[in-house]
Amino acid sequence: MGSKDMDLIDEDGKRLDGREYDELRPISIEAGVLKRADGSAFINWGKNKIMAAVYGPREMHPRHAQDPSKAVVQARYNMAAFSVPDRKRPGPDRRSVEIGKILSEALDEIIFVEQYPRSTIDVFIEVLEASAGTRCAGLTVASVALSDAGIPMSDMIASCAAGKIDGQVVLDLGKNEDNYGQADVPIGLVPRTDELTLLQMDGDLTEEEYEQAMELAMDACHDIYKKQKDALRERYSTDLEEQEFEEIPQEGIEEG
Amino acid sequence: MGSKDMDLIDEDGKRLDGREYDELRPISIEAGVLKRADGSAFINWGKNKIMAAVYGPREMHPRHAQDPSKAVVQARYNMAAFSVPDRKRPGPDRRSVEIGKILSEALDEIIFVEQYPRSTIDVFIEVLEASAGTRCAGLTVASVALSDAGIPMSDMIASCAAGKIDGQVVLDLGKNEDNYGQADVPIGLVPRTDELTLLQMDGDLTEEEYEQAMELAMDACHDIYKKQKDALRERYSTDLEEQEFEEIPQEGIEEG
Amino acid sequence: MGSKDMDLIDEDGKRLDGREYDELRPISIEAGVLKRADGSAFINWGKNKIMAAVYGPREMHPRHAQDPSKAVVQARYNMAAFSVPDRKRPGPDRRSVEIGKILSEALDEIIFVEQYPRSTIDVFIEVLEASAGTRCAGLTVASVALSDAGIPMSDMIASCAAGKIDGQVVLDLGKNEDNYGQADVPIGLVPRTDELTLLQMDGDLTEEEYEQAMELAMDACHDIYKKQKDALRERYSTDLEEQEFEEIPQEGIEEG
Amino acid sequence: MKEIISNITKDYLNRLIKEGKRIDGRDMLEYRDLEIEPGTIGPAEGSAEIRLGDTHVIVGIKMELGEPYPDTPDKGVLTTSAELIPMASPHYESGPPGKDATELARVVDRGIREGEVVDTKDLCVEEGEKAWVIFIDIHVLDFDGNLMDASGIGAMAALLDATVPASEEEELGDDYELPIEHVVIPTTFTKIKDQILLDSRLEEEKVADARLTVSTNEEGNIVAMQKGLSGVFSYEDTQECIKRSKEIGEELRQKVLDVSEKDKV
Amino acid sequence: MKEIISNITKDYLNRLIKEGKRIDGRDMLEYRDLEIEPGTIGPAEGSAEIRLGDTHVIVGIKMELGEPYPDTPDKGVLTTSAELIPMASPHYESGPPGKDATELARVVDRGIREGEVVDTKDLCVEEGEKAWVIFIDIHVLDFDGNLMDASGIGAMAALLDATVPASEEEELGDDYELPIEHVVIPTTFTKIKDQILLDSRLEEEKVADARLTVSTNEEGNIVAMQKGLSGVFSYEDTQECIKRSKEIGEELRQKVLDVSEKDKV
Amino acid sequence: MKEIISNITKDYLNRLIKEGKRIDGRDMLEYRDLEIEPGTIGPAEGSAEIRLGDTHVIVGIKMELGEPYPDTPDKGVLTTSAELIPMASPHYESGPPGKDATELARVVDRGIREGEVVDTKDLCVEEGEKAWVIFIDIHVLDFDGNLMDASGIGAMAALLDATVPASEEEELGDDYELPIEHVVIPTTFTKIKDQILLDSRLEEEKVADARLTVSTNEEGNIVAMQKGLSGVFSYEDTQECIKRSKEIGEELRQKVLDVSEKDKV
Repeated sequence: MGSKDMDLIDEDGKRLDGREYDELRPISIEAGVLKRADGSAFINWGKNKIMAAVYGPREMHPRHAQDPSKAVVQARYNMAAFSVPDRKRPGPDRRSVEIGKILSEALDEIIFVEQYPRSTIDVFIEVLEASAGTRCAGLTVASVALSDAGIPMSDMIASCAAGKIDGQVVLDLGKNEDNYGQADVPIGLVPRTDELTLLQMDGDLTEEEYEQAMELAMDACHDIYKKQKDALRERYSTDLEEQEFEEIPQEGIEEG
Repeated sequence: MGSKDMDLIDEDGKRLDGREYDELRPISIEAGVLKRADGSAFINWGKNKIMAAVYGPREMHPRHAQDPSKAVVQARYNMAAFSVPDRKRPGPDRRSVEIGKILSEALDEIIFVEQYPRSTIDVFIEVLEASAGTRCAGLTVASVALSDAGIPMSDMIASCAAGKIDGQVVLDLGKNEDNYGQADVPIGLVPRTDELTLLQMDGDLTEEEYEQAMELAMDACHDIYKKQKDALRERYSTDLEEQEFEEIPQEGIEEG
Repeated sequence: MGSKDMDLIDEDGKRLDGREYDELRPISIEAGVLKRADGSAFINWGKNKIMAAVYGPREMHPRHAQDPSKAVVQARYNMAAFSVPDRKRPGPDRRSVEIGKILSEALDEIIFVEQYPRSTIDVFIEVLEASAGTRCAGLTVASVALSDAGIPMSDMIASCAAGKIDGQVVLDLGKNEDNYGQADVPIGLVPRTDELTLLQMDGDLTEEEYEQAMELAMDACHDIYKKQKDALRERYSTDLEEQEFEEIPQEGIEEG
Repeated sequence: MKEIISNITKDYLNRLIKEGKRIDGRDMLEYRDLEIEPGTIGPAEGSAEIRLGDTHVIVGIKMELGEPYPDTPDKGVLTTSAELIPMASPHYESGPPGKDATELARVVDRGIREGEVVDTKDLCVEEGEKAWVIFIDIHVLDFDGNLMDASGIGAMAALLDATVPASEEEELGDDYELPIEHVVIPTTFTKIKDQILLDSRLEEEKVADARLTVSTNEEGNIVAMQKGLSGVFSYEDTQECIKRSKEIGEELRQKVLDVSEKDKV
Repeated sequence: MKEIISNITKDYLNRLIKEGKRIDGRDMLEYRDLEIEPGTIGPAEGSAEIRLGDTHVIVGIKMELGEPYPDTPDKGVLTTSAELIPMASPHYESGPPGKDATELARVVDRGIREGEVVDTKDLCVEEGEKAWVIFIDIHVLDFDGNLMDASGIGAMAALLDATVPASEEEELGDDYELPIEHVVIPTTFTKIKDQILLDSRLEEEKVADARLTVSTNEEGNIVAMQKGLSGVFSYEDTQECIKRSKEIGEELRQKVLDVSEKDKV
Repeated sequence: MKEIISNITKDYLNRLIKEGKRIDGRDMLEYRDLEIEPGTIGPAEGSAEIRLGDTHVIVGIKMELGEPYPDTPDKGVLTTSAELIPMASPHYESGPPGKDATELARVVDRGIREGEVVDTKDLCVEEGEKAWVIFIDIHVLDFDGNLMDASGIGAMAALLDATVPASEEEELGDDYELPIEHVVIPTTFTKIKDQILLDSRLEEEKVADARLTVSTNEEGNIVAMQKGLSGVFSYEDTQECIKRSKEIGEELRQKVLDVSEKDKV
């Protein structure tokens, strides 16, 4: 977290973008947006724009990386070169590697991985525009894409962060709040059980502040969970209206 | 193509090196110049010096890259560090990767690849001295090396470029003409059928100029084709005169 | 070797650190210092601090690199980033690659590699603090680690260098002597047969100087050999005193 | 990397084409619906989202101050990159750009460079010392064929959308529109047996013998060409492609200018 | 990379834990013996050798003059790297850092950075131009579990040992102790079935469902957390871990200060 | 990378050698025909093409202005690279230099550096700021054994052919011959069973137990040695190799000077 030379909360208790302390940025989610992927979803969260695609379960390569007892969940978190003010060089940096790792672990928990031994379930999270909170938005949209792909799951993961700015605990830090605030606590929640599959924290919090932050974030995850389910409901209703034009004999298509 | 602050054609219609508009630079080709390779050839084209070597057909590694229905033709185009005025850092750059790809595709067409399933035919093109037109010279000399290796082919590929300098369409751009000219059209021709296996173009040409350029280049390819055949004829006659000293029991040599 | 603007031998014939021309820096070796490795040893040689660990014989990956007739000995020589005055960037540089190669070859000679076809014996040499002569110290300590791992060997390799400073042949160059001296001759010796498995030389030596250097270095290797054997003797006596607390059913532990 | 197709589908497609039909009912030289949406990416200096049928590409432009090349000290620098990210196709893999991505980036780059699309002289800040470097990044999200055109048209639209962020630097004055001199449109043909098709979908590309991209400018001149794949074109084939490229290029160019809210350049 | 364990050992460990026991007889929330030896590496500006049970880690600090980051022109630069060298475990491989090493380095780095351990303002030599770059290198020699704590505590002790080599540069005056403002201690818990364990050994980590690292400073505040592995923690679990982390953190902090021969910072 | 050989060929070669014969009829310590052609590569500042029997190597020299190393601020910089390109042998692979290429480059480099072949003081343009960087690039086209000598002699001949391109830079005056102080010649021996062979061909290298390269200068001094492969040499073996290296080195040195049209340096 950064230094403190910016006022982030005004006299009326409003934040820079006019939000209350416990208010999320606007979120919209759309499922089933890509053709090639087995499942996909797109999220607009504040100024974040993130696409998620799922391929699998499919045979894992190389073979020596296969797990004979279950599917391996591999999330790749990638930022487009143009997604941030200073161009990001293509290719994974250490931050992307770490986020990919913790998102893989967070998603693994809810997927019935034992059903697909020796397989991989690949989750690609592409950040097209980044504005604080991409890992939470990415985890949220990836869960929807997994559902869209029909992967058997015990639940979805809903994710958001709480943090501390100007000494006050608030929900869902925006970009300036992230840069000039004092702490950030991103979490990933299994809404049905209120268990945490993702938890990180940076900055400086007392135990009490930690508890306030967790309450805000866990509550918000339940709201996000509703949006995830709405996106899937919308997707299925759309499907019924659509008629696919193309009628290639599908049984014949093999993929190498 | 570059800017236009250099006169490339003089009052008598002669080019910087004294050539006519439809004249190739001097070309000499020698086949069978390396011992280890299954086939090889060396070309001197203007100031270009290029060596080509062929290995194969041999088993392709890694196995998952094998094609069960045919041999895979893999051309590698590489410039020696000392082949250009400013030292080239060793290793493939994007230009070399692209040229390797299009030369592989251009050669694939003439090789009876179906005869060697799961195999690779490797063509190594090493540019020892570069002076405009290396991809055409490389494709020309690689065809001779393939013949020298005894790879079954329907024909050879003859290759050269035409372009535009000082507003006029000319054959086989030299180095200054390439730097200060207005267009370049390298082609690869199957001489027996007059079909194009390589075609690129850069610069600015009207339809009419394109047609003039193609006529010049296609005509020249037939001349180059003669030089290719001469080199092979020369090679076979030399073979008859030579007697190999060494008599190692060859059936015993295995390669790992 | 460097330039000569530093006096390295004083009027009494003593070297910068007070040593005689035929005197080694202080050396101490401890065997069996790591838990996970199959064998290990640590050496303090002057200001050099080097750890060696051995894993194997174990199945070699990738399989195509296996030798069906014997084990492959793979030594990796690596310098910690903090081991030298100017931080060394992590990862192998060309010097480390070369040293790893010649140490692998030097060790291969004494190991009964035919007993373990298709296997690898991995020797990891980590330089924690470097102060001239790391390859000799590394080879010396690696031999001890191999013995500690119970790898069948015909002998150990003892290694040290002789060189020339201020025009005089001396044993075991220190750091300033290496930087400002005129030649360095590191050797690796099979003490039982007096054969050389490692030999390099840099600088400028007459034939006579070479012979003086070799005599110094070969003699010193026999002294070092004693220290190697002492370290192993010490190790075995310690083993008898120790009682392992932990009693996990070891037959059940598989390694992937 | 190569997309593989079964023999059944291959036979079906070949039969269709022999009958003069395409899988989606188009004529042989007809283009798919093309949606161009400029300016979708906030942090980019310019951007365009392209949907060519189900092919979905985003091109973003970023600009930074850097050094001009020694041989063109008075010009800005253009650099084009393409990533075929594994999101877009089950056959794409993570890692540095492979041969296909490299060819794609270089063909788009040459169209823009050789077509003199950008007035790079206007991007020099201090001769030999400082100039704007323009990064064109091609991000393919969904792949249903004809990446060359989707990416090339996307790059063109993103350049037309782009603003030079001069005000972010000291003493460089106000932001200004990236100066565009020509509008270059690539159009890509494939050859399947003896038939030439425009704007092929993925299944058609899978059975194609050869591929030809022709890029033209608003004067109807050819500025770049690239043949791909192992098959051949006759000289006459290339003449036919060029003619059709000029026609359809004219239409697509107008569309790009329309969405950019620009008149002719 | 992942350490694999047989079903027999797994069952044995799970049964032990169900009975409230650990393989080495410790209580569930008890730490192993920790040896900290600062200053073992001569050429380093600071160093510490850590033995946490059989886990053996060396952390070295190197400093060089470099450029400050553009967004913090008045501060020095911290950078943390970890190598899981194949010496330390039969499952580590040579090559660039993998996912585990990357996570390790970043978690250690965040604890130091977010905990404001170093007064980086005191490392600026010339605003926007020149500042000290501090390299924290984590070298794992032997791996018997809980690398997060061994590395994090090692980094802390190495920083307390470090001297800024100002005298090696012209006109920068004498060497001075690296200015330390806070002492941050990471403590790592694992969850096996419903049981929470502190400072797990390798065999315990192999069967762990989830992992949680909590870093606290001398004020008892939390400065960094990191959950790892696929399993879950309840909110109440995290509260329990934080409480224990503060207690044991206090003890370990005193130990680090003692070996460093420093009073409270 | 390693060249593999069948047991039949191996037995045949071992039997030959036992009888004191070599596959091409040479004596044990006899060199193959060596052709040296300097100046074959136009764009290089110096070059030499070497044919040692069927081994065919080109060495090119390029020079650029760069920074001297901090510890030798008054000297130019030498850097040697070798690529074992897959053209030269069916067992070489594309990609960054492997162990063999690295050893080759470093051995050639040490011969030149430790033999003080180039007067690097004469390559400094501005102390601590600017000096000529000399790139020695070894390109192996055909591999029939003894790359060490072919490359090392090629590098020597290329350096003797080289011109410092001072006139290409502003205010550095005219081009001048690269100042050469010593002519260092490497000679490489192999040991097969108890027999020592000079200048081995590929088949001989395949069965060799050990390899020793000895580099000497015109004063008959040894300037570099490198033992390779797993086998051993006795001390007496090395003395024998050194004696022969001095003799044959004298002959080869004269040949290099002759083709360079230079007198003794």
